[in-house]
Amino acid sequence: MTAAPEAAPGAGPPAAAPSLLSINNIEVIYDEVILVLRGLSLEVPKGQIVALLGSNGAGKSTTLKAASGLLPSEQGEVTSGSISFAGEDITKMDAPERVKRGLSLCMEGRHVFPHLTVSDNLLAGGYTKAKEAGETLDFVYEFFPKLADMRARTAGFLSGGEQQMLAIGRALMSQPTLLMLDEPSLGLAPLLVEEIFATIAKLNADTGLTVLVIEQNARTALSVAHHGYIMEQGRIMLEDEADALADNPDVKEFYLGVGGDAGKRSYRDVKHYRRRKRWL
Amino acid sequence: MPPGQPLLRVSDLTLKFGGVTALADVDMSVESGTIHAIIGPNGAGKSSLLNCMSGLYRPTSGSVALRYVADDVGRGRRDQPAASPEADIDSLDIRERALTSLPPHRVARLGVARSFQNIELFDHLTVLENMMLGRHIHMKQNVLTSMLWFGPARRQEIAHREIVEEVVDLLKLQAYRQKPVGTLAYGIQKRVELGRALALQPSLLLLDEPMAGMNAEEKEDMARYILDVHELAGVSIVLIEHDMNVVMDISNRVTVLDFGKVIGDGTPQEVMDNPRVIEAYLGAGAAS
Amino acid sequence: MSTFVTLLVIGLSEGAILALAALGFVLIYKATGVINFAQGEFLLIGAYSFYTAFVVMQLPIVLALLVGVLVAVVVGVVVERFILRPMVGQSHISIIMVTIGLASVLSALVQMFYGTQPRSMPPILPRGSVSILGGTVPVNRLWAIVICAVVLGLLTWFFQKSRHGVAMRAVADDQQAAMTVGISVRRVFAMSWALAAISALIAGVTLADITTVEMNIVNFGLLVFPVVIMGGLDSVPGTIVGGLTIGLVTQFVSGYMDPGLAEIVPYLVLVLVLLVRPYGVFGEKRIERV
Amino acid sequence: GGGGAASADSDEPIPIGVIADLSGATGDVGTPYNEGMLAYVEQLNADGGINGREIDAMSNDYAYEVPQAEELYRRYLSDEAVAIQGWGTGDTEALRTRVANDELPFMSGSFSEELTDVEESPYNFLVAATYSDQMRAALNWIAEESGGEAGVAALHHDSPFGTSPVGDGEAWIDEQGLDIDFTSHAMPAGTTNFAGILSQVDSAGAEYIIIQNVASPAAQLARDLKAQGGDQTIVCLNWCGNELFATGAGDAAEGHVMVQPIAPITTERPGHEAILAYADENGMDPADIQVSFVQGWYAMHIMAEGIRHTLDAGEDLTGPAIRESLETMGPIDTGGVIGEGTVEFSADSHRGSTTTGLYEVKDGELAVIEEAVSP
Amino acid sequence: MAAVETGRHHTSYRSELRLWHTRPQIVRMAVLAVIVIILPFILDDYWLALANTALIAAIGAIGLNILVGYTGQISLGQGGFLAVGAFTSAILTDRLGMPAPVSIIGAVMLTAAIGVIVGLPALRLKGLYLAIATLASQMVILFIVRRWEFLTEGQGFLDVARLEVFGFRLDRANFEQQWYMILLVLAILAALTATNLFRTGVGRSFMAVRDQDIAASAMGVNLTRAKLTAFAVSNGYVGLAGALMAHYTEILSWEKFTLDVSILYLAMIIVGGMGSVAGAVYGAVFITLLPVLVREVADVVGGAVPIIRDQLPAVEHGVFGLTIIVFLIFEPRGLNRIWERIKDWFGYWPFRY
Ligand SMILES: Nc1ncnc2c1ncn2[C@@H]1O[C@H](COP(=O)(O)OP(=O)(O)OP(=O)(O)O)[C@@H](O)[C@H]1O
Ligand SMILES: Nc1ncnc2c1ncn2[C@@H]1O[C@H](COP(=O)(O)OP(=O)(O)OP(=O)(O)O)[C@@H](O)[C@H]1O
Ligand SMILES: [Mg+2]
Ligand SMILES: [Mg+2]
Repeated sequence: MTAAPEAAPGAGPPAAAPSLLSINNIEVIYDEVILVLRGLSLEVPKGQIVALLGSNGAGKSTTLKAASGLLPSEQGEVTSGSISFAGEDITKMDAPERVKRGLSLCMEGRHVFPHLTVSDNLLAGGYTKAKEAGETLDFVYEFFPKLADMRARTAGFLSGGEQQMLAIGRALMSQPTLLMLDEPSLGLAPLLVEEIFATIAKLNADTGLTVLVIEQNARTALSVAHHGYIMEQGRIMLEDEADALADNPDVKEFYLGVGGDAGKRSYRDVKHYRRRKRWL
Repeated sequence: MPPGQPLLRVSDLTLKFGGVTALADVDMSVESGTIHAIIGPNGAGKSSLLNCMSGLYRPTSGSVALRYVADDVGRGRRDQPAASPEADIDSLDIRERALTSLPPHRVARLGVARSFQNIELFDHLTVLENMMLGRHIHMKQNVLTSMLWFGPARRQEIAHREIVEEVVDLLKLQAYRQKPVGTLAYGIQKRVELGRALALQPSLLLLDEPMAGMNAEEKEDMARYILDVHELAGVSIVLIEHDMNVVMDISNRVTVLDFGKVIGDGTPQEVMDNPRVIEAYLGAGAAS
Repeated sequence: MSTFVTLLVIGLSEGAILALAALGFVLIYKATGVINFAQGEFLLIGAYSFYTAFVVMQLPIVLALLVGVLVAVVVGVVVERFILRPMVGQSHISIIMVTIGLASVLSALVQMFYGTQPRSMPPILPRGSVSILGGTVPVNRLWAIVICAVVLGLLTWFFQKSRHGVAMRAVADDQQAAMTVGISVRRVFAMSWALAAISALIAGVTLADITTVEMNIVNFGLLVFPVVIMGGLDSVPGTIVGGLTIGLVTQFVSGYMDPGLAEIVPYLVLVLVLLVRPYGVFGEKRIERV
Repeated sequence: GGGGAASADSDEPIPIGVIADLSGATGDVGTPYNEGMLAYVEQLNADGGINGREIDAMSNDYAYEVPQAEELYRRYLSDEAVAIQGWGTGDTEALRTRVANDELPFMSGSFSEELTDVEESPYNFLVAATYSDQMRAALNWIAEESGGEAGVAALHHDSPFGTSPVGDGEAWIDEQGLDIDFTSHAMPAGTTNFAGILSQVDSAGAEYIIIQNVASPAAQLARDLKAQGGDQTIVCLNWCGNELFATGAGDAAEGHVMVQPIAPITTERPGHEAILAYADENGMDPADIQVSFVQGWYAMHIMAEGIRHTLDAGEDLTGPAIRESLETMGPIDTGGVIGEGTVEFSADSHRGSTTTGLYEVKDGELAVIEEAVSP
Repeated sequence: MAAVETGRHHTSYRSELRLWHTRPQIVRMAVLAVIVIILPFILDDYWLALANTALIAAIGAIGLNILVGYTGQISLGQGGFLAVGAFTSAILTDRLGMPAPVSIIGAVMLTAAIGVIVGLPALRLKGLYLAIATLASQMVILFIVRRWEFLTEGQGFLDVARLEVFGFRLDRANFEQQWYMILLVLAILAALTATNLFRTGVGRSFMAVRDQDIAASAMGVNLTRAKLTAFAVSNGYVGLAGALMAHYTEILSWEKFTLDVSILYLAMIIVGGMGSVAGAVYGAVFITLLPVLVREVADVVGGAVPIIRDQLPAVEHGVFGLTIIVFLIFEPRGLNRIWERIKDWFGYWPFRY
């Protein structure tokens, strides 16, 4: 295992782990007018898995883009507040620099390189760590044997789920200390969702890799996370240990939804749209 | 087509892309009046199957055949739901057509409409214009009268606009009518895509992961819309979905694909209990 | 036979220069997705900047080449930074048009400073003719083939083998994703424009040495399009084959059929190719799945 | 009339529109031609103009693009030009019906025989031997030089200018019963080599290449011819038969022949003195004076003489009046520069001259072979 | 998309589908109508000639915009198509003695047909491949025009007789005025018919092909038919423009239809606004007047900066290129968008948003 060599091996999250990523009261504006994040603060302690939940358009992806330096490529800007990573202020740093420091983002909606083969996708992922790329590659293939089988195939032709695996594998290629995943389960089969979250938990447990994950699938996310944040309309509304959040009645009502375990209502029983206003 | 009749037959369907076999000897059939779910792991070939049904992919071998009531096709038939339960089957002129040899627009003309896994709307057009495109097969396309506008062209626009407005009402899209769809939120776009397919007044609706990327609330809404469409318009639906809760709740029948092969077929409960399906797709957790 | 040999060598040399010019185009296209209609003007700028250094400023040839490279890099990088970067994400047609606008501006600049009169330059490549298999062949044509082959080889190696090559292709596919894996999109863009400008410089200077330094070089640049389309837009070997094919076909048609027809023959060949293979001979089908 | 420029007793400058090619396909010769015209005007104005009135030559570049020429023409029309100096064959022909409608005398660098028809082009004037006459002279010379039998390939610019003398040349061979094997090819524009066309010439067995094109491509062709070891003799007509060809082709130009109705400055005719004096005053090197410059100078001279004649006759300066002057004023002296030395028009012929000179490139200079040949 | 003016409610689809709804819109149209009608009486021939050139260009640009802006099929073949229209109409009137209106209709139809032929490969080609294929068509058509002696009877150019419509022959003195009226009517018709086209199913199917062709076909749009129709309709307008050019300029040679012309027209729709009929018109006017403007400026500042006057064609060329670049970078949706912004600004005045 070569990812995150400096992380404490095998250690569970210490009680008061130092923050690896901390976002302090940031505001983000798109196109100079659209205010999306309104004073958002967030801590990702070293070695933990943190889940970020929230409804569509709450600004989850924007938060990760701010942390990874992608905002400028979308006419977005952090207008106030600061972001620091491993004690260093990275608010103004450009994206590739952040990757070099060990901050890696796996974007929403896959974003594989469609015309590159699977292995070239992975090699591109190891761009910043070219010397060790070979080793890391083996590691990724071990984690995702399916990718190893498809290494010569063109990524654009893969199915959605296959592409998602590739995207995660690619993110690992830069040997991150913090891996940020934006909706990794989007469009994935249940088995795969389980698999992916198991992988995340395993990576975390084995190597101490710190993970920040956005999920719609709140139940699964909270099941592996140590800590959770819930955001609405550009602000954090609620924050707690993952288990506590999962038991919170509001969270149950609005994020865990109907159907599924414990004899909930069926989708057929939902008779009205817009049952409620936003949860605020 | 009255409910309970065979509507779509997929036989021995094989689809290859170079060395990749996306579908291998798939057999399945869809009955009219049902919501038929297709599930399976990623890359199992679900979208490919749907693409074969709508004529976008040409299969390597095998066929997809659609049965339809001759009168239904090619005419605005908003007064009579496609599946009028009372109709006597024998009095209907029922025909069968192989879809696999048809280009997509011909398939659409037979009353098959669809949505896409990654929203494929006409980004620069408004919601209304997108939906009016759903009416395309029912409209006469005459360049000269269109250029004149006054007369047949305008009458036709107004007539079809009325039908579209019904769909707008059904899907609660009133507020977005004149907005270019590219600027709308993801969830709304998904709904517009459903609406566009509905405007076509299909007898068969193919939905590719209509709820992907939605939160719990939106999923519930979307499930409700799909059920309404199914009940009110009497459309038969083929649905690809990964959320087993949704599948269990709203579908009548489920086909499971894995590596391009059918590994399970039956009622939702039967499929849930099928060990092959559990192993390949659901995982032990979901089975409990 | 003798005519054949002459035409063959001349066709090959034209084809090699064309391939080199086209490779610059392909480089830009592959990395940035930009369709550069100003590639012909890059040849022009290359030829004139070398001319200025070599003839007007009387620098020694090596220094003059360096000046040429410097100008090429600056032009390439400036164009990328100020004209194409703001265009990221725009439609095909917009990008095509912005480079057409750029082409107008570049050729207008050259025209303003140098006028349209052809300028002669002291020969760089050896002159004279040799006889090969009974055909009289200008020696500078042979040299042109050698030079272009070497440069083409170097560029091909760079693109296929070096890690920057993979980075370029990654950027071409998805810029945001490339950023997330730590590739500096700006650096890759600047690099591909600079490389394209340098390959255009070499092509332009070679061409100018064989003919004269004149505005006409732009017309030669127009042939880049049939070449790259035939080659499939993003295939390096395809571009080389396309260049040689167009060079040879044009030469043979003008030698054995109608010299006037030779002007449009590249386009006829192109249409034929596209009828059979809509993505060019070496091009892969664009991925379109739903 | 009142004080308008056209009135006979006005003292305002006389506006003449000049449509020039400085940057287009024929800019290599178009530029000195334009300079020659403007130099003449400058000289004339410095010498007190025409009866005290200056000429206002409005010169604009049209880059050899017909639509641009039309635009310029409209502008000159609205600026009340009394005459136009045009340039290319394409635009001269494109404008001829307008010119006739608007009754504006029009001279140009184009010596296309099409334009000599007074019925069709009542306001066009050709100051020197037509391209067709030049072609005829070239063919006559070739027939003589080769001792009767010869193969000739006519290579021409791919435009009305280029094709203009080709058909007439063919007809001339038939008419005169010359034993010449004649083929013709358009020279592709923007090509980087003429290897193809030269091998066509070779396989047609031609020993002579007549070029109706401007100097730069002709020079390129001469160089290619040399590099490929061809031994044909090139015969350049008017627009490539000049110093530019000789310098552009370098030693590849040696021995090639030119048919040129305008006497180059090296021939030291009396008519060259005024030009040399102007050059001297303006610090120009006489060696830089090209034959196209001389041609521009005298084209303007002829127009000015027509105007002078009109004013001398006390008439208003209108198009029809200038036309009539040119048709009736008798021979205009060019100091031996054009053709036999004079240019003369009449009501039924606007062909000012039919004679040309023959020159050969020797040591980079134009050496006379024969003077005042008439086909 | 302009923000929808507030306070506008419709009680029927019919009223909603009207082109001009509000008072300001109607007033604007009326003012424009008055200006356009008095123009020929206040402009001199030089400016009228420019106006006429612009009107012809507007018709051609509307046509091109149908193909490029609305249907998303890039075409570099405009020059060649104009040539087809021009030569067809000229030959039909001059050699076959057809009345001008008939020959113009003939030209429209033939150009449309040629469009379909060129469009055929377009069915399989995308993006740049198509652009270069149309570049090839431009080269080939121009080659034919240049070399086919039948067209110009070996002269290299073709004289076209003075326009005569239903026995009415244009006279020399009022040549520009009379043409202005004819062209104005035709340009308005062209703009109206094109606008109508995009209010109906046919036009919508074109836009659907542009935005998402796979989805369009799944909605029942016959891609082959839609693309070919777009080529035909677009070329119909271009053919009309070409024919008018022939009769207006009264002389034709291939030199008027080069690749530069294709680029000029593309510039018109870029500068005016892609996918907008009004934009095509604005663009045509702007690009036609641009060189004139440059010249006027050169006259004024030429004394101070002589290179501008001495190198005018180069300067014009450069300014043309710069205009394209500036528009694409700063307002990719062209003059039409700028105009909409101005309208919105006044519409909402005194509120800023
Ligand atoms: N590039 C952009 N330009 C303008 N607005 C944007 C941009 N990206 C996002 N937004 C807006 O910012 C808000 C938050 O978007 P974001 O993608 O961060 O939400 P999200 O929480 O990730 O939602 P989802 O669950 O749908 O992914 C949305 O209203 C969206 O419309
Ligand atoms: N256009 C195509 N070209 C090449 N291969 C393709 C194409 N479309 C699909 N495939 C291949 O076919 C297989 C099945 O893909 P498909 O998209 O049908 O899967 P899916 O079941 O819809 O998966 P998901 O749930 O991830 O969407 C995949 O391996 C994919 O790579
Ligand atoms: Mg998101
Ligand atoms: Mg799928």
